[in-house]
Amino acid sequence: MSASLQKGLNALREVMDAPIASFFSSCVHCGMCADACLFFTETHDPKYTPIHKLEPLRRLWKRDYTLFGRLGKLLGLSKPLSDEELAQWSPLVYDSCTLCGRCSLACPVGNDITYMVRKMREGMSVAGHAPEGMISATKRTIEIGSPMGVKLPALQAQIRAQEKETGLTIPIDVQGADYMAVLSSMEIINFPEYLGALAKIFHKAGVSWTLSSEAFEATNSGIQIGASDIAREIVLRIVTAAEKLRVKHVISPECGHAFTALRWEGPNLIGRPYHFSVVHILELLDELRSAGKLKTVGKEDKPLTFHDPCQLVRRGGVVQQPRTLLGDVATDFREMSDPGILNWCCGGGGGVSANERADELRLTAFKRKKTQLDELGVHTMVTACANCRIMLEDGLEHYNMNVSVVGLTELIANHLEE
Amino acid sequence: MADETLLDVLTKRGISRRAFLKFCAAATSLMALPPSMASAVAEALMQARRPSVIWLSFQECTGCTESLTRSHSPTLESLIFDAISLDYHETLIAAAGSAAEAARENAMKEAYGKYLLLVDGSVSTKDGGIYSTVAGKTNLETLKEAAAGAAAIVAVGTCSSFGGLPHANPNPTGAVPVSDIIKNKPIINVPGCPPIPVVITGVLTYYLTFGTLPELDDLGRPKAFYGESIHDRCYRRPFYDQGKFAKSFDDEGARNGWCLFELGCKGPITHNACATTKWNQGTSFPIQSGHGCLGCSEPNFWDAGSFYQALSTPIQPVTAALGIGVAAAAAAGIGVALANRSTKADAKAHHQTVTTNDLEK
Amino acid sequence: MDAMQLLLWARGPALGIAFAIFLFGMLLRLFEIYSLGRNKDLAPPRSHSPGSGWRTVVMRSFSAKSMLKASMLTYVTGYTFHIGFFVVLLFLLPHIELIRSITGLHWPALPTPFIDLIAVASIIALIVALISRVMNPVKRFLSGFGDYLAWAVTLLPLLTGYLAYHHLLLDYTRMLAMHILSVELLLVVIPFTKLTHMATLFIARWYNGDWFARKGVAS
Amino acid sequence: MATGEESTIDLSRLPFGPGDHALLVKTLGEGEVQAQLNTLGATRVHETAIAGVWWVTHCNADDEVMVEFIEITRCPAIMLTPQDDLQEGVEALRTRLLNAE
Repeated sequence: MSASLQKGLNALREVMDAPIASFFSSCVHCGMCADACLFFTETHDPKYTPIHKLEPLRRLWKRDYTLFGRLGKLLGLSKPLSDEELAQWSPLVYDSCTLCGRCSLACPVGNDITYMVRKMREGMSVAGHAPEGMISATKRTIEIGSPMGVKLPALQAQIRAQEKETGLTIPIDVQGADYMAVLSSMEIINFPEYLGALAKIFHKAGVSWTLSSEAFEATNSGIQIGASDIAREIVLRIVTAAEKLRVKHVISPECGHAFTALRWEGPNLIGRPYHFSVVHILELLDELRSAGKLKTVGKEDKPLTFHDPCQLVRRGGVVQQPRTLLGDVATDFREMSDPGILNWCCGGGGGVSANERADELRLTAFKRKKTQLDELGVHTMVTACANCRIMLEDGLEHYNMNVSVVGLTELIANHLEE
Repeated sequence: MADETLLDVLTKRGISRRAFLKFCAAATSLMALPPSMASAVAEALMQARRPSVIWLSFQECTGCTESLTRSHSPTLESLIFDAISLDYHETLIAAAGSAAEAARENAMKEAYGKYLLLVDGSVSTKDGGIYSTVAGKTNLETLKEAAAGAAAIVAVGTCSSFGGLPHANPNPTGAVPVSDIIKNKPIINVPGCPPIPVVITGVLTYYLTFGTLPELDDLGRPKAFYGESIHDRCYRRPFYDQGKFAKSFDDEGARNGWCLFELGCKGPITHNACATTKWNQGTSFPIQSGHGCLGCSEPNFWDAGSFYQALSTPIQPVTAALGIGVAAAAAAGIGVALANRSTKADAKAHHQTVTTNDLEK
Repeated sequence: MDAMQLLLWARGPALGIAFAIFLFGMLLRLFEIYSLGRNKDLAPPRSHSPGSGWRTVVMRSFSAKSMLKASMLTYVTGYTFHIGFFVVLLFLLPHIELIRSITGLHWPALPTPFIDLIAVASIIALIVALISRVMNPVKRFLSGFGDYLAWAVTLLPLLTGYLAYHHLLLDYTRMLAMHILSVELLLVVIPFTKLTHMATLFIARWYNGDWFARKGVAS
Repeated sequence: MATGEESTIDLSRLPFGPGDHALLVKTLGEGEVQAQLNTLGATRVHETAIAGVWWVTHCNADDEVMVEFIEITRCPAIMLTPQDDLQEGVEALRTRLLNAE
């Protein structure tokens, strides 16, 4: 139990870099990031203005990394960061930020505020100001292997169940397979059908794939809480297992931050590129489809829409694939307002779902999604992130809206040709 | 001679009343007063005393004297000229040497306290004003001495008004305007390099007619002639307003009489009557002849940047200052860069691998 | 200190000092930024991407429709002010002459009455921006002394320039001196306030755009 | 007109551009009356084409134009015989008649 303000400040000094300095030099306090952030638009509370969430980091940059800031420090003109201040900022940096990236897209001077929140969490976490829920989820991931405490036997039970269901064998620890799949624990527990869908699709498409008993957990609460050392340890499990099995690709599942952790942050966390490529399940499905290996039959007749998971679409670049895939299986596909890279968050990403302290705020923020859905009048909402699904279902239930939520991979699997 | 009224002089010369009326009308215009003032001018001229005038020339180029004398050879103004008794003027006086000095002493003694002292040229003050000495006496002394008995002083030309060319950087002789030395006498500044002849006579006529100073601006210049800027009364102003500028001295714009701002005209900040009274009996003035105004009736116009650079440009090149800025930035920049790198390296060094135990206090 | 001396000081030494401090402050900030460096991104970027750092440097000036709707007033006042300010600065002949005397570059000017109109629009936009900064809860919450100082030193040159051109309030010599001094005040204040954004925003946009582009998103 | 108020415009106070002066002369044109006074040099007076608008040009001994006025009046003051000259005129006439034969 050795978190301390000293460690926190040291971490903040360590993560400071040219981009952050350029961002703090450019912010003109125009307030547009607030207009882009659902935590402000749904609460109208100015303290949720994204750039304001970085005030302590800005003060540290000013004091420690600018000439006149340093002079001010010598002359005692500026107050140092206090532990109370970091404590006060914890709800802003964690509860009211899902790292969705919308503010970074809106900022007229181009400040990547999401990047800075991610960096500020490096200091907040070791200063002991991460939310309780996220700390315990991180501990479970490190000690047990998954934020929801899923161990190998639980996975094996699900594998047997899905093998019975689909009549197909789900390969595990197959040396030299082309693809290695990893799953988010939410998929293992809440949406086991995803695993069955994989089996069916890969069987149909003749894809050589495997799971790994040593690394089946895709989520990475390390990057959500903002502790890169912990994130490294988590992502290294997947890398070691994949390189041991000598697979060519690792499939990132229907989980937002898992894709960001594995695809974009992983190599920088472990300090080297992988010996395999990372592909999101939707990217793979899209490849199989264009290779003619993913024939589907029949279409959903009821009106449906697609909720873009932020980490996958805006922060991941997988924008067109879901639309192409949905085109095959839906007759009445209606885009939400602000679709694609301008999407509005489900309110639960970036660790907010694991943070009970943020529940009430999250449900308030969900009104943005409610407004979008009310405008659309759809029956089903398809998405591609297990955490989004849970958060959307939770929100829809809270506002008793009868819109059903389904995963895109599952949907595709249901429409496979026999 | 000095106590006769002007009217005595005129009647002695057998001037008719119509002639006197014509004279007053001309004088009113000369003084840039509204024509309706002609009767008031006539009133004043009736009892105007003929003041004695002493003209002292110090560090000057005789341009002002030439401006006043040459251009008004035997004309109506000469009458005014005759009306004042110019008792001493170094260039014009026939006498020379000690006789000239005696003439000046005599003039000052005779009309002590009543004569009008005209000065052209700035006064050297460095090392006691030794750099401009006439007959063993520095201009500084001569000025103080002459000013003591003067009723009023008229500084003719930018040199005596504001220091002019001798005062320009580096000002080796410590040249200063008259107003820097004489503090206890009313001074009328009639700047210009040289001033417009009509303006000099206008100011003299005003003093001769009303015996008081005309209304002066904050630089001691008669508002009648220096109240408005050249730019305000310039006939090319519409072109300035429309943004039509001559690019070179003989391009299409210049031939069309467009505004000369781009060619360095300082009209906007120069107060003088050139645009209305004009030069050489209303023939023309610098801008009308196609050359920008130099701003010659303003203080320090010699040091106000090139005559051919626009008013909006810096007076001296800023490259030196830019250099200093860059050099200082490099020095401070490298310093803070090293400090930043060491702070960051230091933080990296103190990094202890974070485990789940480090997440709580 | 009469008007002429004030003008001569403003057009002379003061301009040099102001430029020196401005350049010093801005270059210093560039040193402060780039000295911190940045980790190389080891994650392989997407093979082809619609975006790039340079694209964002330009395109981020243009808003996405929904962002425009969300902060319409900020955008409109922002566009009006910035476009107005730079048109006045770069297309009024006296300013072109100033730039020519320092850099040697020059280009045709726009008609002065047109510039005058744009200056008025720019001033109005700035005033509306101030009202918005005070009335809008987010902006007021974010704003401190620096914001209002930056606003004031930005407005003054436009205001004094307008008054000088129209020969209002003070006589031209004094008002022109005020105009030039207000520009010098702006230059001196820039490196120590958010006005550094005039240079650093391009750096920031490049970084932001590059990250998005590596992931295949045009921002 | 109503008050019979007269006014004079001093042309040398106006910022004439090249050609403006000639334009003014052409525009006002010539009227019926032309007069010349010989006092301290010539003074030429003429009524312009617009009745009541008189052009008065005072020249010096060298016939250089000293000052020009446009007078809005029934008759420029300079033309009228000064009151005092009338008295003097009576004696002058008497003596001239006496010596006439």
